[in-house]
Amino acid sequence: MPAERLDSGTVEVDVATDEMLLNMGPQHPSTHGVLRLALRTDGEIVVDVTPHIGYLHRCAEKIGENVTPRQWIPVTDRLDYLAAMNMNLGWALTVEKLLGHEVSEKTQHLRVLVAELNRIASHVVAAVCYGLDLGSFTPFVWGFREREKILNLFEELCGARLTYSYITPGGVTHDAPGGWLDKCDDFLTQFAPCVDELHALLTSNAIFVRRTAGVGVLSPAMAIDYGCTGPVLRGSGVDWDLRRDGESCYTRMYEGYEFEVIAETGGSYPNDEEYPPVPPAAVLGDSWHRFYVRMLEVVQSMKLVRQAIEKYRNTEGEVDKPIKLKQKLPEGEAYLETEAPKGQMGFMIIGDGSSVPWRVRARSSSFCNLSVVRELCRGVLIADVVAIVGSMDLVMGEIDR
Amino acid sequence: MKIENMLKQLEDRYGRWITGSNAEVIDPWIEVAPQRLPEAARLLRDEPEWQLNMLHCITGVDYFEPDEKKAAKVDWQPHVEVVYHLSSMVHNHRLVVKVMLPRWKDGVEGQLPELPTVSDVWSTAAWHEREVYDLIGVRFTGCEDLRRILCPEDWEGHPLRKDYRQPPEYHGIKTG
Amino acid sequence: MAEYLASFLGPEWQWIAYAFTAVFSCVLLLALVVTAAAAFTWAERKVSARIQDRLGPTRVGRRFGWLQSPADGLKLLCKEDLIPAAADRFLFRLAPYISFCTAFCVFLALPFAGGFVALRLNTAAFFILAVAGLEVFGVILGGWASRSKWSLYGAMREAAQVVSYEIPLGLCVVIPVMIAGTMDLVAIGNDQAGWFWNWYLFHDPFTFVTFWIYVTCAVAGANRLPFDMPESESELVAGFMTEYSGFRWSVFFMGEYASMFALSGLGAILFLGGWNGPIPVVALIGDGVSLTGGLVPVPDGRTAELAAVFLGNLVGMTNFILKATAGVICMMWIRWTLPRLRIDQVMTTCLKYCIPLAAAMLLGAMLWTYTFPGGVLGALRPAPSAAVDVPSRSHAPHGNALHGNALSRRFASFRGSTFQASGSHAEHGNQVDHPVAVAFRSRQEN
Amino acid sequence: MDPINWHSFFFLLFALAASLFAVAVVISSNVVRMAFFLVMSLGAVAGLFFLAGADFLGSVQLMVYVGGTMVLLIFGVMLTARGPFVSMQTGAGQWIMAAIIAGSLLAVLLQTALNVETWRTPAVAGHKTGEGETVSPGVDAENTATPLGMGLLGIRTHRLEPENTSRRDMAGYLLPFEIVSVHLLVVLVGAAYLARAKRRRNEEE
Repeated sequence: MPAERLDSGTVEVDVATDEMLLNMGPQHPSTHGVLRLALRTDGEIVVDVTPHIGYLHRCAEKIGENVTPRQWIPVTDRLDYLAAMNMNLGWALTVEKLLGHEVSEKTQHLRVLVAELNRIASHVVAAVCYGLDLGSFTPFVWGFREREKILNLFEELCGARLTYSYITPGGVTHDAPGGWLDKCDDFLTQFAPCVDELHALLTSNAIFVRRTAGVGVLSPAMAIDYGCTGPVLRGSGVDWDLRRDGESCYTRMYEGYEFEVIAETGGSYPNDEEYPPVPPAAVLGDSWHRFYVRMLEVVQSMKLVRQAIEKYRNTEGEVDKPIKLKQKLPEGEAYLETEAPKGQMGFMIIGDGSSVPWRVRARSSSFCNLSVVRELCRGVLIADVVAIVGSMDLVMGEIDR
Repeated sequence: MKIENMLKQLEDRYGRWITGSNAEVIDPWIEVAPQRLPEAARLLRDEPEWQLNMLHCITGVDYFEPDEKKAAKVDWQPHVEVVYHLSSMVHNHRLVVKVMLPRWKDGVEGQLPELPTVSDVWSTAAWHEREVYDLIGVRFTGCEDLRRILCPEDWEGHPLRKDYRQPPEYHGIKTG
Repeated sequence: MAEYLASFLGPEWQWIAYAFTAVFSCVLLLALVVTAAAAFTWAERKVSARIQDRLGPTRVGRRFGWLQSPADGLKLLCKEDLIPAAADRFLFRLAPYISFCTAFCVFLALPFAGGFVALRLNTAAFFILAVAGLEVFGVILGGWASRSKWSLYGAMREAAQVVSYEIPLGLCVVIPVMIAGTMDLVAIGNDQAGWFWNWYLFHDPFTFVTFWIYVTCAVAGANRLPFDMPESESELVAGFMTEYSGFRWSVFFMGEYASMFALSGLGAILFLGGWNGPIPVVALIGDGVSLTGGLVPVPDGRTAELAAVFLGNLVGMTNFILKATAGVICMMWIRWTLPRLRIDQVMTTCLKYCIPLAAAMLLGAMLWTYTFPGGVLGALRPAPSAAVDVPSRSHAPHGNALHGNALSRRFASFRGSTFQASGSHAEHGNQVDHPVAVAFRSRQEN
Repeated sequence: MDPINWHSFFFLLFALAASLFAVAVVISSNVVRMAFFLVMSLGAVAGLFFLAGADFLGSVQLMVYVGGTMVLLIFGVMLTARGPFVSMQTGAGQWIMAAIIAGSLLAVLLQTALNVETWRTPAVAGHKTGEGETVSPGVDAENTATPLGMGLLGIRTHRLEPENTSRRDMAGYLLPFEIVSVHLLVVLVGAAYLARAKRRRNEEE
C-alpha cells in the first residue's frame, strides 16, 4: 500500500526486539590479543561497538622515566612485538634527534635493510591473520612458513627471534655476520612466488572479496580526522608515507632508494600490472583495499631490501657502535614519527640534563586505527566486525603500551 | 627557515592568544592560553596557509620535582604541560602547541586542572585526551565520555605524575 | 537376508530371523558410521596437512599416524565434560545424541550396493531428506540449552542456514528421482548401470549443473566451510559447540562427519551411479555365474548364484564407498582452501541463486527427458525397435501420438505387479480410451 | 508358547511413547522442553506410520510435523522467549479443570474405540493370510507410492472408472486438493493481516 494512502492510524509496527550486550573479548579468537569489544547487537546487526583496552598496559612510559634511553630499547621491542626492529629504529632516531647525533652511511643502509625485512614479516603476518579471521586456515600456515625464514635471518643477526633490541641509539649492537647478506638474497629470490600464492589464495578469491569489499569503508577525511596512519590511511587513497614525506632526519635514511608509495591515486595503484586487479565490488577505503595495500607494500619492501644489500656491500667504513650507556641528555624535547608497518609510530623524549629522560611518550598507530573502529562498525553484522577489526591489523602491545 | 617565519606570522596575526613561543629548539613550539585552545585549534586547522589537519598526539608532562635539593636548581615552576603535535599533509609542515596548566585546580590538592577539549576539531583527540586524563590527570571539559582508558576504571591516582604513590594492592591483589 | 534366514526356521520362530537381521544391520551400520567418522578425522588431518605443506599426524601409530583418531577418541573420553551452570541440563545432555541419531538414521535407507541396503524403502530419497532435515534439531537444542550468547548465535545461524539450503537440496534430489521415475534409491542406482556415461551426471546438461548445485547444498547441509555458519570459529568462538567438551563434543562431531558421508553418498547414488563403477566390470566379464564358474568349481547352481550376487554387491559397495569418500575428501579440500561466507551471503546464495537455478534445471531436465527419452545417448542412438523387451530406458512402446509415446514411456518403467487388478479389466474388453490407460494395457501385454 | 506378536508389541511401544510424551508436553513448565516433547511425540507417531508400512506417510510426518514444530520452536519460542514466557506456572485450579475435561474426552474416545468390533483383539491387528500366520502389513513390499502420486494427477489406477458412469472424467482428486490449498492460503494471509493491525490498535488504548 503506498505510504500516502495509509491513514495516519495504521503505521507499520515493527516487531520490537530488545538488544543484547555481547562481549567479544578479551579472550576471543579474532581480536588479535587482549582487546574487548562490547557489542550492542540487535539480532546479528551490531548497533554499537565500544572497544575496551588496557589489558596489556605495562606502564612503558613510567619505566622510560627511570631508565636511560639505551635501557628502554627492550621496552620498545615489546610495543609492537611483530615489528620490533621498526620500534627500535623509531626510538633510536628520536634519541639521536635530541642528541643531534649523526650515524654513518653504512649503519643507515643496515638499518634500512633490517627495518624493511621486518616490515615484510609484519605485513605477511597481518595478511595471513586476516585470512584466518575470515576462515581460511591454509594461507596462515604458508605465511608463517615464510616468516620463520625471516626470523632465522634475524636470529643469526642479533640472537633473538622476536624482541631483537638490535637498533640502539647511536648505531646497531653488532655488524652483520659473514655470509648473512647472501642468505638475505636467497630468501628474497624464493619469497617472490610465495607472495603470488597469497595473492591467488586470498586477494583474488571470490569469497574473500565478497567478505571484504565494501566492508568498513573509511573515507580519507575521516581517516585523517581520526589520525589513522599507515596502510589504513593509504587504503583510503591518501598518498602519505613518512619514508618519503617524513622529517628530514628520518627520510635521510631513504635517500638514494627508489620505491613507490602504495596508494590508489588517480584511480590506480603504482605499477599494478602484475598484481591481481582491483575487483569491481571494492570501494576505495574498504577492508579489501587495506589488505591490498599491505600486500603491495611487501613487494616494495623486497625491492628496498635488495637495494639496501647492494648499498651496504659497496659502502666502506664501519658500522657505528651505540652511544655510552650513561650518556647525558641535553635539555630539550624531541618528537619523531617513523613509518612502522602498522602506521606512523611516534616517540617523544624530554631531556633534563641527566642521563635519565624527564618524560618519554610513545604514540601508537594502532591506538588511532582502533579508535575509528567504532565509527565503521555501526549497523554491520557480527562477521563484519571481525573483518573490519582484522583489516586494521591491530597489535595490543602497541595500543596499551 | 620556513618554521621561523611561520611562527612570526602566527604571533603577529594571533598575538591575543599566543602567550609564548620558542623557535630555536629542535621542535619549535607556540604556547596557547588554556581558555582560547578550541578557537586556536579550529583556526590552525581551517586557515588555508596552515591547514594542520593531522593531530599526531596529545602528551601530558608533569613538571614537579619531588625532592627539595633538585627543586632549588630547576628554573621552572611546578606545572602540568599539555603538548599537541600537529602536522599538515597539505603543506607538509609540523607545529607543536603547548598549554601550561597549574598542577592542581586553584591550588587545591586532588582537584584536576581543567582544559577545554579539541575532540570536535580532531576526532582522534577523544582517545588521546582520555589517556592524558587517565595517566596525568587533566580534566578535559566537553569530551563526551571522559573515562580512564588504560588503567582500570576505579584506579586511584594518576600514574605519570611525579609525586604518584602506587597503592599497595588493588582489590586484594598485591601490586608489587 | 531376512527371508533367507527365515527359510531355515520353523514358522513360529520367524520373528527371530527378522530381529536378527534388524540388529545385524543396525550394528553393521553403526560400526561403519563410527569407523567412518574416525577414519575421516584422520583423513581430515592428513588432507589439511598436505594442503598446508606439512606432515600431519606421524607420531601416534607407526608410519602414517593412523592411530591418531583412536588417540583423539581416548583423549576426548578422558576430558571432563562440563555442563554450564545456567544450562538446561536435560536438553544439554540430549542434544548431541539427537544430532548423531538423525545423521545415523540416514544410513538406514542409503543403499551401499544393489543388495546391501538396510531397509529398502520405496521412498528412500524422501525419507533421507526428511531425516537429514532433523539433524538441525540437535544443533539448535544444543545451542539453546547451553545458555551462552555465543552458542545461541550459533544455533540461530544454523536455523537460518537450514531454512535456506533445505529447499534447493530437495529440488536437486527431485531431478534424478524424476528421471528415474521412482524414489527408490536402489532402482535409481540400477538405472545407471553400464558405462560411466550412463550416470545421471552425463544424462543431460541440466543434471550436470544440478550436480554442482547439489554439491553446494550438500556442503551447506554438512555445515562445512564456506558454509559453516553454526560453528564459525573465528566469529562465534565455536558456535553452538562452545560449551561442549569431551565425549559430548565428539558425538556432535561424529554427527557432522556422518552427515557429510551420508550426503556425499546420496550424491554418489543420485548422480554418479552409486555402486556402478565407471567400467561395468561385472557385466563385461559376464554374469556372476560364469565369473565364479570359471574360477571356482561350485557344486550346485543356487549357492554359486548367491555367491556371484554377493560378489557383485561387494564390488558395488567398494565403488560406492570410494565415491562417497571422494566426496568427503572434496569437502575437506574445499574446507581448507576457502574462507567463510557471511550468514546473509549464505542465505542469498541458497535462496536467491540455488533455488531458481535448481528450478530451472528441473524444468530443463523434464523437457529434456520429454524430448530425448534416453538422455543424451538416447537422442544419439537410432530409434530403438519396438519389440525390445529388456526394460531398458530407451524402450519405446508402440505409442500413438508423440505425446502418447513419451507419456506412456514414462509409465512403462513402473513395475507391472501393482496393476494385477487393472489387468483383469483388459479381459472385459471395455477399453478406456484415456491415453495413459492405453499405456497400462500395453504395459500389461509385454 | 504362543509366539509373541512382535508387530503389536512395537505398535504398543510407539503408541505409549507418543502418548507419554504428549502428557509430558502438558506437564512440563519450560517452554523449550514442551516443544521438545511435542517433537518426540510426533516422531513416535511417525514411527507408527513406518510400522504400518506407510513409509511415505512416515517420511511426510517426519518432514512436515517434526520439521514444522522445530521451526515453531526456533522462531516462536526461542526468539521470543523473554522472562515470563520461558516457564509457565499453571495454578492448581487450572489443573483440576484440565483434568476433568481431558478425562471426559479420553473416556469418550476409549468408549468409541472399544466397541469397534474388529479392533478388539491384538491378533487381528495384522491382516490375516491363509494359514493363520500373522504377516504384518509392512512386509508386503509391493505397495508403492506410485498410485498415490498418480491419483493426484487424476488417474485412479486402483479403480479405472468404466466409461459409462458419470464420474468418468473427474477420476482423480487433483481439483479438491487445489481448492483446499488456495482456501488455506487465503486464511493464512487474512490471519497475518489481522494480527498486525490489531496489535497497533490495542497499543493506542
